[in-house]
Amino acid sequence: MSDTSTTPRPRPESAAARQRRFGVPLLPRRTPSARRTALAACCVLLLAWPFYLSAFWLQTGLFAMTAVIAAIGLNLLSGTAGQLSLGHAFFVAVGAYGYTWLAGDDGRSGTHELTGLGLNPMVAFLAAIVLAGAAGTVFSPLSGRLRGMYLGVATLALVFIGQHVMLNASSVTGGFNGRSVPPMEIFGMAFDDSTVWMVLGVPLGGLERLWYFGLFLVGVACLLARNLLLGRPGHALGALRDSEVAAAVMGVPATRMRAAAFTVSAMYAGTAGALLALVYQRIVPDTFGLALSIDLLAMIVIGGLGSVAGAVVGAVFVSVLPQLLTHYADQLPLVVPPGAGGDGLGAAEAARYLYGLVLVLTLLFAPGGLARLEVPAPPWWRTRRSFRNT
Amino acid sequence: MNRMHTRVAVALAASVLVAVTGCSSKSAGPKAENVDAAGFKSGPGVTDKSISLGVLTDLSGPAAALGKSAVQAQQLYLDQVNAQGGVCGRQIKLEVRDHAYDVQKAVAAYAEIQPNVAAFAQILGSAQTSALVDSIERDKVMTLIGGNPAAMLGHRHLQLINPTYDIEMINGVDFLVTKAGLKPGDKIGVVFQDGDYGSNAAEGVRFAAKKAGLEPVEQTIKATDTDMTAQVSALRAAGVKAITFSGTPAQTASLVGVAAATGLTVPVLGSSPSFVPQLMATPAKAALTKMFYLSSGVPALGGDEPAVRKLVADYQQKYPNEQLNQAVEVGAVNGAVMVETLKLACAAKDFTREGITDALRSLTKFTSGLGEVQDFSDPARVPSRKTYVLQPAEGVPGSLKTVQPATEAPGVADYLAAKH
Amino acid sequence: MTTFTQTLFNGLALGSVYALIALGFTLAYKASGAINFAHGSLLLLGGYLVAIWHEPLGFYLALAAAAAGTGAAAMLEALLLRKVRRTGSTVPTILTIGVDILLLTELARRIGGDVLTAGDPWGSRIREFAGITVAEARIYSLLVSVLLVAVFLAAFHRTRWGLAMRATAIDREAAELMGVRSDRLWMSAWALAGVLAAVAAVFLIAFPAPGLDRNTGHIALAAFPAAVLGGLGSVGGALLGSLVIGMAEAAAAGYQQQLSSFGSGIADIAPFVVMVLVLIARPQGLLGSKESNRV
Amino acid sequence: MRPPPATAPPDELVVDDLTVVYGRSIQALTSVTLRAPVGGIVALLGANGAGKSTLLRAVSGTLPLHTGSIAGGTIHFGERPLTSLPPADVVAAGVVQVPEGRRVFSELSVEENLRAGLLGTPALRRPAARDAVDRIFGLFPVLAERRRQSAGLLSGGEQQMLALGRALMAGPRMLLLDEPSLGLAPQIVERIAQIVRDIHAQGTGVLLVEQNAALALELSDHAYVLDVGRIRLDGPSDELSCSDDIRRLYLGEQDEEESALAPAALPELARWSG
Repeated sequence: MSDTSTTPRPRPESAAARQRRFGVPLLPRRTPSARRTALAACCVLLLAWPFYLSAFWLQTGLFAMTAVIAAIGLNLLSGTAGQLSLGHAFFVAVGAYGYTWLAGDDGRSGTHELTGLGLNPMVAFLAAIVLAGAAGTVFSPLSGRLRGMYLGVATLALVFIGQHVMLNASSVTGGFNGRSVPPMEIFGMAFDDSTVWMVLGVPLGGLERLWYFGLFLVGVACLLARNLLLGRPGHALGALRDSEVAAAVMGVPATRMRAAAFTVSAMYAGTAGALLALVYQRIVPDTFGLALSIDLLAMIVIGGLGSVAGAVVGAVFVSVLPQLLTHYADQLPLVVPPGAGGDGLGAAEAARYLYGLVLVLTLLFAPGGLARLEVPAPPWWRTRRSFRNT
Repeated sequence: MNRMHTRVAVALAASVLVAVTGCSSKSAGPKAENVDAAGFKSGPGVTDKSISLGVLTDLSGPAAALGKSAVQAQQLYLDQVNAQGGVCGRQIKLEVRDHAYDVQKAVAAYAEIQPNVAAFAQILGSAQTSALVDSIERDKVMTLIGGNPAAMLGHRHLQLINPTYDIEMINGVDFLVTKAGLKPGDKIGVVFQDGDYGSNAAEGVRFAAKKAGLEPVEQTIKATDTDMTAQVSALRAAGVKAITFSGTPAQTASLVGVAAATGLTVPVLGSSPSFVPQLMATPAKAALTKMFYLSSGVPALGGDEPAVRKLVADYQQKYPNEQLNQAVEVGAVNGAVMVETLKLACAAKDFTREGITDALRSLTKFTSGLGEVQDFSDPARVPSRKTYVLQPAEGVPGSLKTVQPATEAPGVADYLAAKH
Repeated sequence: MTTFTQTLFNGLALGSVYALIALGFTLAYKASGAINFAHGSLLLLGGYLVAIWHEPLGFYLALAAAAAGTGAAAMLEALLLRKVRRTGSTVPTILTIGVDILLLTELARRIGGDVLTAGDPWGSRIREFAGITVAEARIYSLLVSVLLVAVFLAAFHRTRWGLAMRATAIDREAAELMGVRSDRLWMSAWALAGVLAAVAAVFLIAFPAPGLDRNTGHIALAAFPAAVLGGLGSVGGALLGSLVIGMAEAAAAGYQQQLSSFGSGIADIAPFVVMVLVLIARPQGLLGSKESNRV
Repeated sequence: MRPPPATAPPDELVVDDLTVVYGRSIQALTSVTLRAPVGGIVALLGANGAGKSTLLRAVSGTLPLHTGSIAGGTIHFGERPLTSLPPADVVAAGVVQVPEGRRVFSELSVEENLRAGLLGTPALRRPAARDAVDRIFGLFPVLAERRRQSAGLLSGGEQQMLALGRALMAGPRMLLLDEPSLGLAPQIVERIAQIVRDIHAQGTGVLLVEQNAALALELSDHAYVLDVGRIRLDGPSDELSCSDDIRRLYLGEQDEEESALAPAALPELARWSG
């Protein structure tokens, strides 16, 4: 640091400063109005989608939406606050099982007695988010005090302990066989296929309505995250990530701030979980394993750490890629359609390879993530790097 | 400037939305069922020339070996049927998806192919099936499943084949009592995996043990455990005279190997999923051939029933490089059940989803020569109650030979009566 | 009493194998500042190579070849990590996840549903002493692990190589200014981590375990808490942590009947429960220093 | 100020037209040319951020650790080119740096720190290595008393001595010293100064980077002034210390420090001459 600061620089800082000011560089290097148009076009596309796509694509889209919400939350924590979490599958599970238990009724599943509070689904949905946040807060003795890799491995414990609880607390979770998820209901209208709305001559069933609900949640999640990042909390967390001492000098209470970031992030995961439960319609513990945590982490890295747009891009990429590959397996070179026999590369395997390869290549060659590929050398990244090492 | 952009975008959006909904394929309305000139009703996945069936299995995950064998055997059976003209003049096609034992992939794959298939000829994996149960019932699509836990009984459109794990164990304990000469008061070890598979089997053992006056000593294991030393030590300390086991094949090798090595040479009875021929390449081979028995709803591939011999010959001819395992029989039986069901549906001129399920439910005396007669009329009842006892053996197809033909223990009727 | 002795031995044997894994893990962490999530698949690779090579080469030669192969693979991984080493520890850590996905997919595809054996010389022989029964492979695993750890500790504290390692871990630039070639040095650390993983793999798949299947690498997950509760980057901590985790797991398995009120399968999560409890009391682990965090 | 060394060794560190950039655009040094003969003490002065440490990093080959690289120019030590060589090769050529802020290995013992100084040289047999350590202990008796103690527990002055001793273990021909006086009390600074003189007297060249211009000019026989990455001035130290520019720019508060430096070598350091 000491030797570099006085050289006059041809304004590389201005780009970095702009990045910092916006916090959330949506499609950088475009004029704001062009960006707005692109965004609006995207919205239209998303709104029109349910009128065309089959259940499979709607479901794929909804999976992507849950991933987007969870990834934004994780990005607030890992990208902005610099806290690594491998335990977010647990909070997704708390949201999913929380909603199901709160909205569900007493009953039986297989050999298990089930309990449920039978709350209004809307109330249950909100309560599930709070529950996930509470789970995040309970973890605060660790999330507030542990840093970096320590937190990363400590959160692994959440996933494994969570699996244990899900399998054993069968009156709440239904145990190994899971339990059915009561459909969402807003103002007395259930999001299931018992009623079909006809809009412009197109039937909109449960999945279509859920699509709009999911879009609404994604929108809220994006806006909230943006505001958080642009406001004081975002700056405080950024400062904490870059230098704890500097942050302390600025009056940022490190431990409390970290724990709070963890709680907010857990609430995002809980929201994603509750939505995921609605998409699945029946949840089983297997869904919420380590693989989910790792996928979430991969999403924010592939998309780009620290930005909302990055989380969105990464989440869509990771959750849609395997579906695309499987769906079009018969048209892809080197990939054999499932069940065709022989020793060719299966679609699921091809998707794994591609996933791993993209993850590795992104980190090696586009460390800013896919969302920043438009910028030749991300100034944000560069300044932070040299900042760290001098 | 910005405002204008936004307005243009909104206007564009609205017009696009209105314009394109007109050509949405969805607006054509439901076309799931239709009736042709001959009065033939058909549903999704059925055309004049073909019937599509879905398969959701594991081809690249932890159960890939079994999943692959089952699918290939099923394909083999259907190829033979198709070669003879198919069913109702329609060729039967399999739409296979690999879920790699991942729940989300299974749910996605189900959503993908469900609208285009008449029925599911096979869904593998307990967690995957559990996650799909509600959807299957909602979509009324007849589904055959790969596992046999009793928890999967009682769904109208879902059907398992062969006895459930608890029945396997009741029959098996009956065999152990005679084989090992167990007397009332003797202890029997019950090692079972957490989850519906193991606990269902354990339920059967508890009942049978009580009936025979035996004292069960229980040990729970997890699917991921590989070393059974602790369990064997505990059982040895308890002085058990026999062991029942419901876990993965790898765990079987460890359990039997450790038991033999520590001098606990008592018969070990495994549930049907607890053995694969690959175990014969492990150090536990000698112990397995000496001490291990498998309770199974299908006969050993090494047996000389004509249907088994034909299956082995055909399979080896089509897939010369593949190892034979019990899943081959399961796949072939699934294929046969499917074909019989479709033939009945054909006779009733009803290939709708409901029609296919009705056809399955009217199959009361199904037999394929691979296992016992099955009765699918009541979704809440086990389709058959007889099981074979097999034993690992070298140099025979599937590395198993039959040591006791299909038998129903006297306790099974009491057990089922008590349950219903 | 027998249960206690048996549990004690099982815990020691398990802990000693964990030590080999956790040690490799710690070395890789010291070298690259990253948690190596690909350690499990390196382990699987080691086991797989022994399994396919023991027939043509014989067990010991196969083990040596597999150790070399795994070491080389680890070095390749380290080469990749070097490219991102300036970006803190999160990016390299996630890079190891990517490597793990690639390696694991390939190995799982090759192994399929098979259960492979290492062809080790101990077979299924057992020994009885002090009223307990133990597999001979377990005794050798304990002996070899202790020996390897002792050799490692001696090298770490008594040789130029060890001094260079320790110096570089503390201050890489200062060590380079003393003429240490830190890149080569850390490649050697990764190679060693790979070699240790291959040896650990052999003991993990030897009797009484059934052999190598595609999930064998999962065992490395238990070494994460071992390394962390001891204190990341601390060699002594990794060894202590491994012992604690091995004991906790063996105790949870041995006394599962008494622990049944916590639900079945408590042994699997014992390492994580112990780790969380330790970290609540000491956020830097048992032997970790507060400065060891490199973020 | 100082008498010239009796024998003038031929070797010389030559930095010629050196340009260094950090990242892609930050130019830290521009066309810097500098000569430091083995027979002398050369000082490099400059304000904070002038590029002094960058020059040492360029010589020692540690620029890549700081995302820096040499964009132009060469560095030689005698006949040997050092441009962009890795640090280990620079050490092998006989050029060793004592980095700014001491950078001792705090968790290692004092003795282990010294042994670490041998890591860049061909391996020695055990007795030879022990002799080398003992030689340094002979020079710094205070370190010998604490040979088993963690280096992190030493005082700042002791750590600076340890850092010097550690660098001397490799038997360098040219020592690069980065701010040896930084953060030390005036008496300690004088002791360090004496040590530097003694090192030089034993035939090792010294390139001294200092913000403390008074000290640097007093110690050195030639000095360069670096400002925003360029050499602004250079010349014999005694001339420079009389220059008005220097007095104004760097020696504004010189009077106090001069008085602190005034006393001659302290008695403890007499051992150094032996």
